[in-house]
Order: sequence, then structure tokens, then C-alpha cells
Amino acid sequence: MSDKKKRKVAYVIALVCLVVGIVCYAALPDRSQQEPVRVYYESTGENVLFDHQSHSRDFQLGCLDCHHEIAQKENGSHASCVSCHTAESSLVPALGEGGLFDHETHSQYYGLSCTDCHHMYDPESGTSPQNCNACHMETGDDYMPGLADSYHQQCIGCHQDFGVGPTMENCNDCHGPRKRADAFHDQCTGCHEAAKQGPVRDDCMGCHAY
Amino acid sequence: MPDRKKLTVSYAPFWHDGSSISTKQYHIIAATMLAVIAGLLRYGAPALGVLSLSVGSAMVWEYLMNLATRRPVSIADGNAALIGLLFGMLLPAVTPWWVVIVGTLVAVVIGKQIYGGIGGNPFNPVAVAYAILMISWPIYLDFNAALVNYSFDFPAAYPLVLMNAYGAGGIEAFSLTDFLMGRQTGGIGATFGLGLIVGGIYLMARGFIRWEIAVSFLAGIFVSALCFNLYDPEAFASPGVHLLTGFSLIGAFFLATEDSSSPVNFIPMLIYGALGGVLTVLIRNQGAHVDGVIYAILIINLINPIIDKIRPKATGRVMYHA
Amino acid sequence: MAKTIGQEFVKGLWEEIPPFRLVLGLCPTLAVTKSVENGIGMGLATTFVLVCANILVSLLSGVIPSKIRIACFIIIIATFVTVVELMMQAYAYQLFQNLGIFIPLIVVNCIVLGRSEAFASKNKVVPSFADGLGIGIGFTISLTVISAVRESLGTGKIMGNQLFGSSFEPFSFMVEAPGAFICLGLLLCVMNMVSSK
Amino acid sequence: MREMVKMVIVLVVLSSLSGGLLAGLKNKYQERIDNQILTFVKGPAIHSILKDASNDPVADRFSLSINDAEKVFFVGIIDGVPRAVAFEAFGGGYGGDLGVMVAVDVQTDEIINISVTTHNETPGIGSAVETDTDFKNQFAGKKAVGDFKVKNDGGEITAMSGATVTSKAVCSAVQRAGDMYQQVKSQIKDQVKNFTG
Repeated sequence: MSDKKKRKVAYVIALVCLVVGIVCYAALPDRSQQEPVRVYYESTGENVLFDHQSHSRDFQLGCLDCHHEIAQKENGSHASCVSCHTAESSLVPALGEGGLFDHETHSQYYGLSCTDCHHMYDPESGTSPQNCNACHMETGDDYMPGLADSYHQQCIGCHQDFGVGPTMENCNDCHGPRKRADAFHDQCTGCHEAAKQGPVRDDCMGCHAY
Repeated sequence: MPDRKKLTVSYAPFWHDGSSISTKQYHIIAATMLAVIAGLLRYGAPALGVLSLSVGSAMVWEYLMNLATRRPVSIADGNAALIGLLFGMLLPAVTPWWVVIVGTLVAVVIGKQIYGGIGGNPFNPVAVAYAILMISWPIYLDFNAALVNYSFDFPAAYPLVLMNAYGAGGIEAFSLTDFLMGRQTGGIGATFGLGLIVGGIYLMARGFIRWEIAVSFLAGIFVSALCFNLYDPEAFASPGVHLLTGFSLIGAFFLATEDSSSPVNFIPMLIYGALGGVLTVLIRNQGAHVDGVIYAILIINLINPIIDKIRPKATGRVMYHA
Repeated sequence: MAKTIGQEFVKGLWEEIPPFRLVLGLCPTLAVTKSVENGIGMGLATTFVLVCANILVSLLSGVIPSKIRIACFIIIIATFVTVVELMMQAYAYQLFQNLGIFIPLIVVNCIVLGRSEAFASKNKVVPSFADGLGIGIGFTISLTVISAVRESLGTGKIMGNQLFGSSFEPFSFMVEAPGAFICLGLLLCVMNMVSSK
Repeated sequence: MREMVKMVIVLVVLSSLSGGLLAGLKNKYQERIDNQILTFVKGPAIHSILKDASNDPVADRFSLSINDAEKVFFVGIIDGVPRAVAFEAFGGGYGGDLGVMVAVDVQTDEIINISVTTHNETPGIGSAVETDTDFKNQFAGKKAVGDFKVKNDGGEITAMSGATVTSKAVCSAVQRAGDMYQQVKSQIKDQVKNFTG
């Protein structure tokens, strides 16, 4: 290989390295800022490396032992839970590789209901979400109830309180004569079956007598 | 009676065996690959970013310096790439881009080119750059601080910090196999002990690095760490730990053996390496710094010209008072 | 060929500028150039001593016996250095605190003694004055340049003004002692490159 | 022989001229330099313990002779009444004398606060006395004329942890300050009246 050719190869290598380097830096967000697995505290004595995982594993500390004073209801002061725990990612890096935000733990052990975090007044724009279907799709999944479910759980509470619009007592407002049966079949039997009480699907005769 | 065989050479013309500066550099680069790949697998894309930026920017600085000093462009000899690669291997996987670029600037320009380029530098350029950055931005080179976002299946604290703070007890959670297999935090290419050893043995066997330096460096670490350990096993970790943590291996095989800053004669090489190892352990066990390898290498670079005066006696010498 | 007064003055600004060309007076150069303020203060103090010592030495050169000339020079220089020290204490106490021991050490600054010995004792008053002023101003300029480089890179500030954005992380190596050597060396290198063209 | 005589004469003349000049300058500027030292060295300590003073305590001062030594007292005007005096006393610390500025309320004879001016204590251990306000606040509100001892010696001052010697030095300095105050109390009261807000 002649010197010239060698030099050309070197230029190419340098260029490739630079491009790969820039791409790696540009494509990856700066991970060090948000929700670290460990926290590094600088002090005048010895610097301290705080490890989330060993504290939760070896000392059985929950997140709330250090974070969030739920008892004082952060709602007012704190913008909302979602401002930190973004909707794009339910990953909680502090929990380690693949650690997910766990709804069940939060509802069961910390006594939070969904609305403690969700459906909050947004002080930035001064509004609450206007359209239910901006978030709630036709069918729900593990984390987001479907449109109908969410209405039955969520919206109806306020409607009841203010006595305006569709309420529990008045299924007909929404589910017209024909639709009421559909509604019942789709919706109500689910709970009835789970509770093993009242009319269930397997027992058509319980309602639809000859 | 002098050994006459030593003086026997064949008749001219002599043959060139084809080996050159660039061959040597590329072999050394190849020898780092095991450790580099292990680092990339452990730390993923950010580590790739650091390494490629480091290699690329080192070559760019070399090129710019060639232009500025109006000398032939020398990036094809692979030395700049090797400097960049070794420097990148010492850094934590999450290092800001400008730290990498300033580091290679210091390594290539201040460490090497202002002394006239390859072969002229009195200090190892990589060690110079790392030391200067350590003075300027210690927080970015602190492995504990830099790697907070990584989740590992082993304790994530830098072993040398634990040793420094808690003595030998601090690293009870690790075994020597952990260190050997790279199950410890540290520089991108400095943690996988086995890979570094394999690469080092390859280089020594092929004669690309002088085994005397590498072996005596490691022996220096081993013996001095053993002394400390025997004196107080509670406070000072065992020699094996010292050999496999921090920059010990990468320092012994790749930094201390750098050509122009290390001696060429047999006994000086042994002294040079052994002194480096002893200083490393002294700085680690008695000094305020966490790792001593970089400073130890700079110090032995400094004494290199003096100890290299110890050389074989010439067989025929001029008699002044005959 | 005798130089004119103007040439005697100008030579100190480039041709023989300390510490770059006459590599003298390195101790204050390396030690006090952490900030521009200190650099200028040190430079001006040295200039004052240089000028006064040069004038007095050239005036007294006929009187001083050559065997004890160094002792006499030192007495003259030390006197002016003490004057500077007193003045600084009286009028610029904080600068005095910053420069500390380096003010008294102007006495042993090779530049001052060197100019007395090499120039003033062999020349008349006016050229000696021009020489002292030129070299002194040259020294001040050098210290200012070195300290400007070191302070701006090492702290991100010059005379307390933030130079770069707040995201600039100071390259604190430059304000450490080894940074002074490297800075001096690089500036010397740049100067040689410029003048070799 | 003539040369010898000349050498001696030249050196003697030069030295005496130099000495004379410097002595003159020193005399002329002594007061200014003292002022500067007051402003930059003792000033911050005085200001820190006489925070509530409406005047500049460094400017309003008088001196008294105690045991043949001049002692400077700084007067602080609080609530329009010149009622505070600050003065310095020394105690033997770990690394030589340790200076403590003590402010006393002349109406109640109580210590207002203390502050450390000069010390050579071990950095990081004894030197914490500069910043340890909890330690220094123990003296505030106590009668100036009293016993100041650390708890180990049967007193009621809690020593700074790891710095017993330094703590004792502060106590003995305050003790001496109290003794001095006792000695010249009436003179102080007379002098203080001359200062008005």
C-alpha cells in the first residue's frame, strides 16, 4: 500500500469515527440528569454514592419513605405527578434495568387512587383535559381504561354531584331503549360475573324468561 | 570474557522485515480490542460514542498540528488513533463530548506534537492528558458520578474508592473473578482484566511491547501491595485486587510501555517498571488520590532519561591515561 | 552602531521582551499570573523599580567601584522595591495581599539586576531610562497576556467579568502551577512561529 | 588602600541614604498603612461582630494604654447610643498567638459577639474557628468579666470537636479581653461618650 493510499484510509477512518461519535452523542439524550439509578452526593468529607436498589432491597425502604409526602397532598403545590413521571415512559431508572412504574403498588400500599395523579388541573395551560378520547381509546389496556369504562368510573362522579347530564340513575339518557340491553350485556355482566352475584351471562334465563 | 556471539552480525545488505511504526500501532490497537469490545457490550452506545469521538478527534488534532507545523501529515501511522483509543479506554462511558475533545487535544498537541511528534515525547501523551483533565474536571472522570444511570448486576461503586474509604473490607462483595471478567465499574476499556492480559501477552510475545516493563510493573504492584497487605490485612487490600482494579493492567501493558517515554536497556526497564508499580500502590494506599497509575507513570517517565544511563559497558573504550 | 533613544525603548517591546525573549524573571511570571489584575500590578511594580534603578545606576556608575557594584545595585534595587511595597500597602492593600511575597522578591528578579549590570552601568541616563521603561512595559505586556490567557481559560472570567456563558466549565488546570509553564511555553512557541515568518 | 576606603564610603553612603529615604517614607505612610490594615484585615472581623452599628466602627476609634501598651478600641453606635466597644486580645493557640476581636456592650458589660482575626491553626481542624458560629455564639450574652473555660477545665464553653487547644486559646483570649476591660472600664466609658451618632 502506498503512503498516499494509507493516508486516504486514515482520513476515512477518522471521518467514520467522528461521525459515529457525533451520532452517538446526538442520538442519546443526556442520561445523567433524569432519575438516576444511583445518586452521587459530593461532600467535603467523602463523596457518597447512594444506591436506590440496595436501599429498597436490603433495607426494605419504599420510594415514599424518601420521596413525596403524600399525606400533605402535594396536589396543590406540585404541578402533577405526570410532570416528572412522563407518560412516554413508565420506566423508573432508579429501580434498575427494566424497572417499571408500578400502579398496583401505588394504589395498594400508598393508598393512591388514579385521580390522585391523573386528571389533574394543569396550572400551565389553566385547563383540564377537554376530550376524554384524547387519552381513552375505544378499548382499554392495562394502564389506560377504555372510553366507556373511564366514563363509568370517572365522569359520572361529578355528574352525580352536580346533578347535571347523564347519571347512574338514568341509564336511558345514554343507553336508549335498544342500547340499554347492549350496554348491560357489555358492561354490567363483567362485574356481576366477577362478584358471582346477580345476573350473569351464563344464566340467560335469569333475566330473559320464556 | 565478553560474549562474542552478541557482536556477530551478518554481512550487508540488511533486510527490513517489513515491520514499521504503523504495523506496531495497529497491532497494539488490535490487542486492545478484547477489552474494548467487553466495554462496549457493558456500556452500550454511549461508550461507543466516547471511543469513536476520542479516536476521531485525536486524528483531527494530529492532522491540524501537522498543518500548523508544516510537516508531513502523519495520521496514517496510527499513533494518533492509538492515543485516542487508549485515552477513550480510560474514560467513563458517560463523558461529556467536550471533555473528550479537550483531552485528545491535550494528549496529541501538548503531550506529543509540541515535542516534535512521535518519538519525541518525554511523557506518555495519554497519561499527560488524563492527569490534566483530572486536575481540571475531576467530577467528569469520577466513575461513581459518571455512571449513576447504569444498572449493574454487581456493586456499582468504583472498587478503588471503596478500598480507599473502607480498606480491604470495602471490596468484600467482589471476587477476583469478578475483576478478571470485568464485573466492576471503571474506564470503558480498563475493567475487563482477562482481555487486557490476553492482549498484553500477545503484544509481549510478538515483541511489540517490552515484556520487561510490563512484567516488572505488575511485579512492583504485586510485591508492594503484598507488603502492605501483610502489614495490615484489614486496611490494605490483597495484591491480586490491586493488580486487577483501576488502571493497573492497562497501565502496565499499554501506558508504561509507550516507546519514547520508556527506557531501552534491560536493567533500566526493570527499575522503571518496578518503580511504577511501587509508586502506584504507594499512591493508592497512602496518598489522597484514588488511583495512582497515571501519576506513577508520569513520575517514571520523568526518571526515564536518568535511569537509562545504566547501560552495558562498551567493550572497547578509550583510555585517557594510558 | 549606537541605537537611538527610541530604539532603546522599542526593543523592550518585542526584540528583547522579557520573559519571552530574555527568558528572565520567570519566578514572578509563573507565580503571579493567575489573574490579569495581579499580572498588571506586578508588571507595573517591576517597571517602576526598573526605571528608577536604571536611572540611579547610570548616574552613579562613575562613582561605584566595580568590585562592589553588585552590592550597590542590590541596595539601590532593594530601596525602590521597598518603596513600591510601602506604596502598595498604603494605596492598594488588596493587591499587596494578592502578590504577597513576590513584591519583595522583585529584588532578586534577574531582569532588574540584569538591566542594571548589562545596560545602565555602561550607558548614560537617558538611554538607561528608555531601556528600563521599554523592558518594564514589555514585561507588563507579557504578564498581562499570560495572565489573560490563564485567567480566561482557568476561571472563565477576566477582572471579574464572565467571559463565556454560564455553561462554560473552567479549565482550572490553567491557573495551577503546571498550567503556567505550559501557557508560557505555548505563547513562546506562537511568538517564535510569528517572528520566523 | 584608597580603593578600600572608597568602597567603604560608597557603601556606607548608599546604605544610609537608602535607609533614610525608607524611614522617611515609612513614617509618612505609617498611618495610612495602619488604616489599610484595619480596613482589610481587622475591618471584616469588626463589621461582622458589630453588625447592628449605625456608624463605621473602624473609623470611630480611640486608643488607651494598658500596661504600657497602646490598645485600640472601636466604637459601635447601636440604636443611636455609643454603647459597644470592640477590641482585640490574644490567646496562645496550637500554632502561635490567636487573635480574637471581642465586642462588649458598655452599658450591660455583656459580650455582644466575638470574631477571630488572625490565627495559624491547623487547616481543617483548628481553622474551623473562623467559621464555627455555634462555637462563637456561646460567648455572646455572657458577662465580659468572668471565667471562660472549656468544659474539660470545669468551664461552661463547649469546645469545638477535635480542636480543644484552639477552643482553649479562644477562651483565654476572651478571658484576657475581660481582664483588660475590667482594668480600663471607666476610661472606656468616658471615651465612648465622645462618639455620637
